[in-house]
Amino acid sequence: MADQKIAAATNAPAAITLIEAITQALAYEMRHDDSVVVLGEDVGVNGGVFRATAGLSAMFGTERVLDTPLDETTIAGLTVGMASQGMKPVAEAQFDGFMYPMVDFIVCHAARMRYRTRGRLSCPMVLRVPWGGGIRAPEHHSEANESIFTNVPGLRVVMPSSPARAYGMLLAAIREPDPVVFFEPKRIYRQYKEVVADDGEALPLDVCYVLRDGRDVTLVTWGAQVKETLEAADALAKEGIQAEVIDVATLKPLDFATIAESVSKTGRCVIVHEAAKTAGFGAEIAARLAEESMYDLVAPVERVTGYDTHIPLFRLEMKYLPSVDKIVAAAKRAVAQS
Amino acid sequence: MADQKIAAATNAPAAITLIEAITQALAYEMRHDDSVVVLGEDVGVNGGVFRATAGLSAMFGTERVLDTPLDETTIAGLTVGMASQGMKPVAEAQFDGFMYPMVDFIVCHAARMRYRTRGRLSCPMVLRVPWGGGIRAPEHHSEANESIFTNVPGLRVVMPSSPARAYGMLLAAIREPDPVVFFEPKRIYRQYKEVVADDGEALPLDVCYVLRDGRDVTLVTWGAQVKETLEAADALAKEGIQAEVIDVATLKPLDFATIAESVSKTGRCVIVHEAAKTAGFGAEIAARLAEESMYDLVAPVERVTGYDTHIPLFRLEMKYLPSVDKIVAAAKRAVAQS
Amino acid sequence: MTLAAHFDIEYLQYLGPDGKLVADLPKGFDPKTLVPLFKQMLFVRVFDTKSIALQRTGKLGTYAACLGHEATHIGIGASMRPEDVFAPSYREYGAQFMRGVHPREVLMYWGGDERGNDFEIPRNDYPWCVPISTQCLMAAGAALSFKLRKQPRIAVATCGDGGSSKTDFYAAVNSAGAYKLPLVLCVINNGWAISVPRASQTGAETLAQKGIAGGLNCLQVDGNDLIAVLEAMRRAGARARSGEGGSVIEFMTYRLHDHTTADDARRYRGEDEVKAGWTREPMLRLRSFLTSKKLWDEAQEKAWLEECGKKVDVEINAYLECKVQPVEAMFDYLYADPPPDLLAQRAAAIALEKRNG
Amino acid sequence: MTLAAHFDIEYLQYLGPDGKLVADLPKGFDPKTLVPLFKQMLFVRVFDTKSIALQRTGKLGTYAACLGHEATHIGIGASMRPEDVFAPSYREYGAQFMRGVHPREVLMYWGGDERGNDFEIPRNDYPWCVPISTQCLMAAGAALSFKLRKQPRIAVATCGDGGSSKTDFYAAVNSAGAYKLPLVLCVINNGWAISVPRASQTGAETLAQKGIAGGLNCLQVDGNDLIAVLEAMRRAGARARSGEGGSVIEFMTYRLHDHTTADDARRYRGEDEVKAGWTREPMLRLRSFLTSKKLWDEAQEKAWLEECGKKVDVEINAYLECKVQPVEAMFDYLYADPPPDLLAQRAAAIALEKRNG
Ligand SMILES: Cc1ncc(C[n+]2csc(CCOP(=O)(O)OP(=O)(O)O)c2C)c(N)n1
Ligand SMILES: Cc1ncc(C[n+]2csc(CCOP(=O)(O)OP(=O)(O)O)c2C)c(N)n1
Ligand SMILES: [Mg+2]
Ligand SMILES: [Mg+2]
Repeated sequence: MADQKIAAATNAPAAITLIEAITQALAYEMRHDDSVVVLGEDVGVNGGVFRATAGLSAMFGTERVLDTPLDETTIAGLTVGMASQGMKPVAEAQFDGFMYPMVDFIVCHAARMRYRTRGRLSCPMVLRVPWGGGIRAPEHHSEANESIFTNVPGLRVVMPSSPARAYGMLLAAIREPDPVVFFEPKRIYRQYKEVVADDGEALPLDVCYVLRDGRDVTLVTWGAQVKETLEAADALAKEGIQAEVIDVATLKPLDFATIAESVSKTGRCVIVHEAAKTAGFGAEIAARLAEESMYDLVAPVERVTGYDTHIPLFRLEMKYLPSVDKIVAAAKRAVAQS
Repeated sequence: MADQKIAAATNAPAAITLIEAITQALAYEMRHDDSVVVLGEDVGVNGGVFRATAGLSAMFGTERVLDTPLDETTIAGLTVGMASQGMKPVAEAQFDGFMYPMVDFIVCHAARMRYRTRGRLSCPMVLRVPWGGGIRAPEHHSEANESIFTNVPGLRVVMPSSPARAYGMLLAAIREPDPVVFFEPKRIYRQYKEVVADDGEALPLDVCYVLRDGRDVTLVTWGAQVKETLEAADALAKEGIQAEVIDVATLKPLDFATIAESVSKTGRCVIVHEAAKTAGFGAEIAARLAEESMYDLVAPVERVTGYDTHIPLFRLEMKYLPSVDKIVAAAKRAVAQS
Repeated sequence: MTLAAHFDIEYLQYLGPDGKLVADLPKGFDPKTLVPLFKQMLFVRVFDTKSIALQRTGKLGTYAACLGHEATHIGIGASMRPEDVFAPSYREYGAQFMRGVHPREVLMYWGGDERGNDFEIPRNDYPWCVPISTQCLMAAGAALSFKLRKQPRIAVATCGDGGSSKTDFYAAVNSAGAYKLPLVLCVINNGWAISVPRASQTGAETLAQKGIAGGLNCLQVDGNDLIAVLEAMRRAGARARSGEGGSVIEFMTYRLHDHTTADDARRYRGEDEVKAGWTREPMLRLRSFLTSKKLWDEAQEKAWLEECGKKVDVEINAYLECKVQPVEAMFDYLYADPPPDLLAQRAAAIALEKRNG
Repeated sequence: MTLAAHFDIEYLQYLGPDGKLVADLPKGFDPKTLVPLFKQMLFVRVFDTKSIALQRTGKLGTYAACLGHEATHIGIGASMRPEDVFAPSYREYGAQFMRGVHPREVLMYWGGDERGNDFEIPRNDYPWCVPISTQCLMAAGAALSFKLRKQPRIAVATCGDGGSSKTDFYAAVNSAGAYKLPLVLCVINNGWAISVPRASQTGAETLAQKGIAGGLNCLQVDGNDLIAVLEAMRRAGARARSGEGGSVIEFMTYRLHDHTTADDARRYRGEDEVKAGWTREPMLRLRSFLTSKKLWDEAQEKAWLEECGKKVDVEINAYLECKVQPVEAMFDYLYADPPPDLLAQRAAAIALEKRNG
């Protein structure tokens, strides 16, 4: 992906982090589409607590970059109101744990505006949510709550896990005529840099990415766990096990075909995610396998996930999260079956 | 179940509907435990829009049966506040579609009070939610949103589907030291009557109920769909297919052992639920099968669910819901495999 | 005592329940302009009566009547411009008719058909809003979009006395103040939120004063007095259009009917109260005022009511003749660009329909 | 003009920034009672300084300083009775120390250990609350439980200027009014919500006036003046205890530090403003007042600060010596009666720990 982008770039593009890619995408789209506005707590002069909107206020002014009063219901409601009247608001929930008060507007209005008016009104909005644990943050700053939205018709739910995908998918999300919940894995915001041309090229919002080919077992993951999963694949390779790694990237709608194709080859699937196991989004992928790939499976599906408890405060949090060890162990269990 | 209850009754108990069983359980527990209070919109003199709290205000007074201001955030917050100070509030969301503003308090406080204080405070509350479609109600009065809570650690999520289970499970929910989201399938509130002794006997909150034995296929469901599923089993029996029917009853924690045992016998599983398919709670059951029962399955798992769209307004809603036909067709598909 | 702040809330009323003026008419106000509005009020009442009857005979789903709210609803609708945006709750048909919503659309909505929300005329108005008061905050968002794009438009939202307890209402008040939005929040206080009386909703003496929490302009109005409604909306609209910001107006009226056709108000309120409500209702006083001004008479009313009956019947017939949507309508308005799995479900649903005949 | 309602909001201040009285002391007020409270304020400042240093050296997670808020925090804590319930946000250590919370518990919480919330002493107080202002509504629920059980207790919640925009705050105001709750809502207006200034939060002239929305008693107070804080809390407490209902008190103070140690306030506010803040801070004026009354002197301060340093060091050491919880602690406090699947996960986690040594 990144390679293609380099080719397409007009002037030498810089290597940037995932969060810088977010900023770059926001700036690009704001330059090219007047109807795009950014809103949230501290997104203005402060540039967001993670600096995702750094510089935007200076570039586009306070009428395009709006600090909101401290209320997530307000952010969600204003966003739906603006979107339904022809603007393209990109709202930020400051942290994953603060987006629950937005659920009502997302479910009852954003996801239904087109449906309930038979297309007369619509809701082209993006809700950006810094997501997940592992940064030694305080309580409520480390949640993996993507599953809340995946059962809600009318939404798109995406989670990029590389700078290039963050850039391309955020552009796509803003241009999408329907509401998108855009989760950003904050643990890998600054994990590594990648050259991402600022060429305005969007990436599709309905495909999974095969990050690594392998014939023995399919590792399916998304968000920050892509890091551990790729590391697990490396570790497995050392033991002669070739793992295919898939970044789901878009959870809703799910590109199950890519997963099914991989499993038809490997016969084994380990699903890795950070959220608690029970009814996490991994369940949906496992369910699809049980429905549509049963005859391909030679081993039971495995899920390596957060435990069914809250992510603990930071002294214990790394023990909660899926680790390379846990992924490797599950993959080996799968490969041991036949 | 009901039979046992009859035996245990001290004086001739009456046949009652599911909603009457709810009222009976509330009254029983309020009589026996002073710390139980009921709160919600219109639960007082009006007795609730479904009459679940009919008569309670007259019996226990306005200090035990509280009409709240019209705000679901308020209901949730007051409930958590009371519960954490030693009361046992039973709150009502007037309809499923109105409970989204409660998500924040349920997830951030109710589900965490014990966890975050290492047991110093806790949150013994019940949130009653009339649930589901099929009653020709207006918009937002027909939603199957149970999956929102099933990924949240610290909660219990239950849904009775008979008068006896409604009575016993509500008593258990109120006595439970941790928060319980109690979904009531409103379509079958008055479907039939059953003798339910008012003996104060609770039912466990962690078991699935096998409602019908069968060897050919396991039909797993909950809530209002128990009706269609039993009817489908009847229809299948006429064609010589013996379906086992399981009412999940408690979604969280899931009694997967009962389902697994059934599938180990039948080798086939059809999961039936009213919520949209993708990431509905059926996915978790299918996932567990893919993990733990793969070698027992002789046919792919089937899900018969609502479509991945919003439940339409009532002129079309019955076409959205799982029907006897759809269940029968799925069961036959499963049985056709071997 | 040092004062940090000080607030007065004005009460507006011109027409008493007996149809006599209790205050001088607003400057330049011409009573003749009331006649077409009074006619609209009568039209709404005919529509309401027939809709209730339709529900009672099984031809309509649950219906929320507007009996007694006519002056407030028509006054609000009359005060708006076509390019403004209206965000109603669920019973403000009078205001919606003034904006061009067809009565058949109302019936389709309550008849269980989403097409009722696809208004032919006020294309940007919000549909009926069931989650209480969320429309207030959406309207704030709409107003914010007007302000950011420098469009000379305002947003008007309505909610009930119960709705004024909802956090979304407070969020709208807060936003309107924080951003100085061209927003008019109309709290239609009809005394009841289903079975819960106004006094149980809040300890505030007036609902208008909730606007103080956001630094908004606040006004309390006799909502059964069309003249007061018009004057209050004129003032709030002028403020909003001139960049002075938002208003909260409390319209004091009374719900003469059950909450909806699914409700039985006798369970929770006395006959006396309802009887008293009928003495203050909005048509009575306006009819008597217009009659006293020789702007209206019995013959006119009779003829007009007849016409209303016919008009409403045309709408009802159009509604009743409207075929149910095909099963694929469930899928076709969810996404602009529906994903493949959804299209597969759509195809399956169509196939099932065909099979079932 | 007919008035529907009328409201005055009083402003309370006794001690000017220079330590001189600007008004007569409240009746019967004895300045001697200020000495132990001033000592507590000094203690908190020592604790705060050392905690920041601890974070800077990597021995603590993100920490929210309370620099500049000492008078408000100590005044609130001092006004409460042990059986009352306090619902803080996240920086009101002064109030919490007055109630018996141990400094080591504060450090454990910010050090990433849930045991910090298991207060040894105020067993019914709420823990720190990250989701802004939700504590206000929980406190309303607590107050409701006291009222229903006829317990002579009150609930006190604090939130910030930013927090007063949150819908949960409004819900608390509304509930307190609707049920006449024994609740005191303390809005600690320190001028900033991270980078967002007070003026951007709301169009309201004062934050105190938000209580009008619920019919509550409203008061604005100089939050850097301990005497004013005590008097405001005394009045609100008396009202709450006597069944007169809830209050909203706005305490005007200033956040002298960054929002938290994760923030850099230079990005969004000028040096001048902070400098001005230091001239109005609460210790200065109280010290000068007490000194003028011969109730305090330099020697006393020096000795006391030394003692504070030692006390805080004891707490810090206790914190640093506290071993991390075993892995099963993740599972053990989730349910009173943990389900079997969770116990299986617990066993697996313990096994993994053992394997990894
Ligand atoms: C969020 C939400 N909660 C509950 C309801 C159920 N409900 C519908 S109307 C109503 C009462 C509304 O009263 P009020 O706001 O005074 O408006 P009115 O019906 O009197 O016009 C209630 C509780 C709802 N529609 N939405
Ligand atoms: C619901 C929620 N949204 C956002 C945040 C992030 N956040 C933490 S503190 C804060 C600002 C709070 O400002 P204020 O209420 O004035 O209190 P102060 O920190 O100034 O004491 C924000 C936005 C949060 N903790 N909770
Ligand atoms: Mg009302
Ligand atoms: Mg502040």
